[in-house]
Amino acid sequence: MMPDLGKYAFAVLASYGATIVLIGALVALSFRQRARVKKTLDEVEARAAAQTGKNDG
Amino acid sequence: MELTVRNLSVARGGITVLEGLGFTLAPGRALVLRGPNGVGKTTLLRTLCGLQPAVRGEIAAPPEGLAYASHADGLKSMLDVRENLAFWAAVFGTGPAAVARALERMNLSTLAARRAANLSAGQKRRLGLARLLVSGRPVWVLDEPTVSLDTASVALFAGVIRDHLGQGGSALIATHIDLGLDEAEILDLTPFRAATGALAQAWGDDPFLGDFA
Amino acid sequence: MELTVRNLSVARGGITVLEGLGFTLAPGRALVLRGPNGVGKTTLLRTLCGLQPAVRGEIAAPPEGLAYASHADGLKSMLDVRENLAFWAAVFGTGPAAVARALERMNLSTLAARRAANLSAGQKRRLGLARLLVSGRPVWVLDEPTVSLDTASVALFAGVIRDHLGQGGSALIATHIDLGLDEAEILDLTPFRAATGALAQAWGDDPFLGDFA
Amino acid sequence: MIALLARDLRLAVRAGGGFGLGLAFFLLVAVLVPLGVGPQGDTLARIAPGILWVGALLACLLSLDRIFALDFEDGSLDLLATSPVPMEGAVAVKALAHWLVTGLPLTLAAPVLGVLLYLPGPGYLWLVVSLALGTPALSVIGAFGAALVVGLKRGGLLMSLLVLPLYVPTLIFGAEVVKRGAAGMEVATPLALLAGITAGALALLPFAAAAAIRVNLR
Amino acid sequence: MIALLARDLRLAVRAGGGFGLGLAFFLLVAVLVPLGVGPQGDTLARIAPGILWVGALLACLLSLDRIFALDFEDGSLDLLATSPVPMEGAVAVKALAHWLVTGLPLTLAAPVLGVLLYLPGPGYLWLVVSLALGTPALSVIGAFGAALVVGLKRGGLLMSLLVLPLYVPTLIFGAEVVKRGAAGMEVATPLALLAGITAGALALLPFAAAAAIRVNLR
Amino acid sequence: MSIWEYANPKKFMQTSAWALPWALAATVLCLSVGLIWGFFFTPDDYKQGATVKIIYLHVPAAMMAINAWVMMLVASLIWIVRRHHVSALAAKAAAPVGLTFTLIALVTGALWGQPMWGTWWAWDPRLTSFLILCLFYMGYIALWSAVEDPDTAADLTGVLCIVGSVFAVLSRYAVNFWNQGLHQGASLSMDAKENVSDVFWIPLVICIAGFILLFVTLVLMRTRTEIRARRVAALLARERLA
Ligand code: HEM
Ligand SMILES: Nc1ncnc2c1ncn2[C@@H]1O[C@H](COP(=O)(O)OP(=O)(O)OP(=O)(O)O)[C@@H](O)[C@H]1O
Ligand SMILES: Nc1ncnc2c1ncn2[C@@H]1O[C@H](COP(=O)(O)OP(=O)(O)OP(=O)(O)O)[C@@H](O)[C@H]1O
Ligand SMILES: [Mg+2]
Ligand SMILES: [Mg+2]
Repeated sequence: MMPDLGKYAFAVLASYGATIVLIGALVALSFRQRARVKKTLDEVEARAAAQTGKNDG
Repeated sequence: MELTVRNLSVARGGITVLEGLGFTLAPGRALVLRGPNGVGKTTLLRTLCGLQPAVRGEIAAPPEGLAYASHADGLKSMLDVRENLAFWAAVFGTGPAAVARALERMNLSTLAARRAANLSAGQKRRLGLARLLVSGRPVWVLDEPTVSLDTASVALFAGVIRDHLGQGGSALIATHIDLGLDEAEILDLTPFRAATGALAQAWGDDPFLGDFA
Repeated sequence: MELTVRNLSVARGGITVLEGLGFTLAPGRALVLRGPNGVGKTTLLRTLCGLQPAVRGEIAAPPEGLAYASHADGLKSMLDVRENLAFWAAVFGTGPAAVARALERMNLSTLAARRAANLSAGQKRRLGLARLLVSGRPVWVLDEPTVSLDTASVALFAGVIRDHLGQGGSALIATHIDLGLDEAEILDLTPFRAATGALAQAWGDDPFLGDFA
Repeated sequence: MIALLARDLRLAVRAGGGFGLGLAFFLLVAVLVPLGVGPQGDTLARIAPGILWVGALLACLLSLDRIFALDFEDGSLDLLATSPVPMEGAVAVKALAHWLVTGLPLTLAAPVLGVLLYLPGPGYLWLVVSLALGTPALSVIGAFGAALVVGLKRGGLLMSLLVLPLYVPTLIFGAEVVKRGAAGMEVATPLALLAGITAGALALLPFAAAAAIRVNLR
Repeated sequence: MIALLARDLRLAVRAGGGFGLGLAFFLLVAVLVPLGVGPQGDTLARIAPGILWVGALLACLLSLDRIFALDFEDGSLDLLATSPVPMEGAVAVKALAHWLVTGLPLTLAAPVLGVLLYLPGPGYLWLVVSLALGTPALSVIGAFGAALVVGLKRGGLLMSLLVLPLYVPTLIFGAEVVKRGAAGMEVATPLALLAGITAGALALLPFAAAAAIRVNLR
Repeated sequence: MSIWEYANPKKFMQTSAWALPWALAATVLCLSVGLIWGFFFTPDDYKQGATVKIIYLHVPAAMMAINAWVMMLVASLIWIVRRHHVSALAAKAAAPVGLTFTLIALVTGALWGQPMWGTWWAWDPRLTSFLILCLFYMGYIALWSAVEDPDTAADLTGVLCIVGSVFAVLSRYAVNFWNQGLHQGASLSMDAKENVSDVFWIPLVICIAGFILLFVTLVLMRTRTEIRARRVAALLARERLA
């Protein structure tokens, strides 16, 4: 299955590895930010809803 | 020469702090703005001077007619008193005669050759206010002008304002202290607070509010 | 715990501005310093706090007993209100409980998470004064503490001083404004002006004056 | 505007040195590099044009740092913005004042430092010419960077980061002129390009800088 | 004192990057020098140790600029002087914070920049070692320089001028370590001298700096 | 109905919520097909040997690094001219993605250069201009994070993006002038296939499509996060005032 990369194995594998690490880091960062912001937004929205509910009633 | 404001809303940090404000300041008149700390006086004055955009409403001001005195004095500590004033006189195109007159009027003549760094807090403030006299502009917009002034200097400055009004100028003054300007009208900003007004409207400008998720 | 000053002369820029000054500030007492702009109040307070040397005379102060509040507030605009205060609490070794109490007392609780950069002038000053409460020091040395405060905040702060006095603290206050602290003694600095006193003596300290050449 | 120029020059001279300091920094770079690199004459001669240009650039950068920040902090920038002077003019004047205080002395002193780095003979003329043509661009670009970060505390380092990539074309063409001049080759092309950059920067960047300042004052 | 350290680090991180920026400047120097000097590998390899050290030094210098000045301007330095923290301790802590924000990242990033300048193989280890030993001295010396000019407007350039001569021994020994290391020679002597300078600076300069600050506050 | 409607946060959130899963699926599909094909099922080049497999990462990343900047430029112009908030936030969201692509191009290029040119790094014009691009990205991101007020930050970074673009083009010519390079010329232009034979060409195109989709997906997602963050700020501010 694994292709024979010959003497260039390091260069090729390192390239793929580095790319995966970099993109993986970016994706992980993006998802983490997304989760965090979404969580605070939900909290704040809930509070805001409670607030307006109180004002109405 | 009139400063007219209609239905004005002003914001700081992206948040509307005052809304629905309207008043007219005619030549020869003074208007004192009152309101507790943080109500938005500084924000309002900066908006009037064109330093930041209004959220809504109209400002009709004489072009190049406003002279602004902020919390900070804009002094260069390395220049002496006369040089500081002469710079602004040159910028506003009034001559050296105006400088001498302003020094005289603000009781700074004896300090003329002193570096601004070596003035006391009240002396600095007097120098900052002297700039208004060399600006040659009709509408003075003053943000707490009498901070750190002693009683004599407050009275002196009230006299300066009175003279300015007498010459057809006008003044808009945000202050917590009584200046002794009995002829001035007083406008309390508390009723124009955005939060106490129609809340919904105050937030209508922010595209990130309203219902979405 | 007493602050005693005897025959003190203080100088700014190498020139003696006040001389022959003496007073005692006992625990539980407040002393208000008065005097026109430039008389030397700031210079005197800085000297008392050990920031500059006295020209002559004695200062007997409780070691590490003075808390100084200067014209500037020493706020970091990038930190929020609580962080600013918590830093000083850590420096003075009082805990987080003191921070919460000070925020409460100076009516800053709602602003606790706001960055100092986004405070109005009066709110900044309130935060600057809250530092005194977390310093845990008995003698407060205040240089025009009520600058840019509105009337409600001035009253609030007068209450804070009164409580401090009630707990055996004391306060030395340079101000041009009436704080409404009726129990405070008042010391007018005008008579101690160096130039109006014995001129010759005032200059006696400068080794380049006196008769030589 | 003349008043503004006069004030800025006066402040530069008063505030502890002014003229001298940009120069002194340039001198120090020219001294430190041989100390770091070692005293071999041929290596130094080879890198002299580049190092001199990099040194000039860093000297400019360091002194640009607070071209607007000081005025912002003490409130003069607010007052200037409400004065009859247009902000574009104020930016241009401040850049000019900066050039007079930094770029011009650097240009005049460069030949002396060339000696320290064993710059080959014919290079001197072109060193002076290229600096005279290039340093105005450095001042204007730097003024733009300073305008972007005015109002940010500790903006100095951020400004360096923003400005240095903008300096790249000027640096390359400037150093190329000197290198070619020192080698006795033809210098017209890089010189023309250098002049072009300077002219373009002078014509356009004051507007961008004024816009940035207005935004920052809000 | 821990509070002071925490505050300074927090401010450095908040005020737009902090950590990143000293590093970014170092990177820029490493990029600009080849752009000025030209792309020839052998020349670059020869000057790499010197340039890397000069770059680290300048990156330190730029960020040191306002280590005390900001605290002076907003009045915190006055307040700190009347607080129970001894000024010597405050100076040491501020220098430490500066090193953590600047010197340490520089040290860690230096090998990458070595690649850009074709630093020869064995040099990398000694580059990291010499920077790790030398940058604390740069921070402390810089803190002393900053203390001398606190209170002067536009003190930044004056400080550079005062500090750079003090940096010279550190620079010479640091660059020498890397040069010898890269050439495969013995490095013990310059390394010992470098360590000696750092130890001496750490022991003595906080006192001098604290004295300078007290004088400047008067 | 004009396209500007999508610049309204609410409309954008709705549309992007619908589009995001599709974009994500397409990205995963293209990238996995292209990369697996490229890595496992292409022969070695007669000259470059196995290193030719790096092309499937290097070329798409390099292209997208430049395209991301172009997108940021367009978004900044839209913000400055028409003041659509989403546009500014999209530019902000794209910058870290562009920086990542730039880093990938640099790292894979360096790893490729070691066997091909015998050096990790050469001061070749194309490489150098990429390094400068990397600096622009870093400065842009640093400026965004240094300014607190979001509209101010959008304005300043917008101005920086425009001025920076002009200087990036200038730098490109400058470095070309300064040094003739080692790097290949464009072989993937209109008259393609001259240098790259079909076996490499098809997976490469799929990979390029995959990187484009990856960019779109990430930018959509990150823009959504930025919009939410703005909403949090606005709601918190209202809470505090009320
Ligand atoms: C750090 C080093 C490198 C950088 C920054 C870099 C950058 C670039 C850039 C910007 C492109 C253009 C992509 C486009 O078409 O828009 C490109 C394409 C390419 N690079 Fe590199 N490169 C580097 C090293 C290398 C090396 C060492 C090789 C192989 C010997 C290489 C081979 C290629 C090839 C074959 C292309 C495709 C050319 C084309 O069809 O346009 N690169 N690279
Ligand atoms: N980024 C921000 N987010 C939320 N509120 C803010 C922000 N920046 C400023 N504010 C608030 O805006 C209000 C207006 O401030 P402004 O400086 O105009 O008040 P002021 O009336 O001049 O007060 P003072 O009398 O104390 O000078 C203040 O309550 C302030 O806390
Ligand atoms: N270098 C100097 N040479 C001469 N006089 C100086 C010098 N520096 C300051 N002074 C003067 O010293 C005096 C004392 O200043 P100080 O700041 O102590 O006054 P203050 O009482 O606090 O005034 P304010 O109420 O305005 O704050 C002032 O009159 C000031 O002008
Ligand atoms: Mg105000
Ligand atoms: Mg005073």
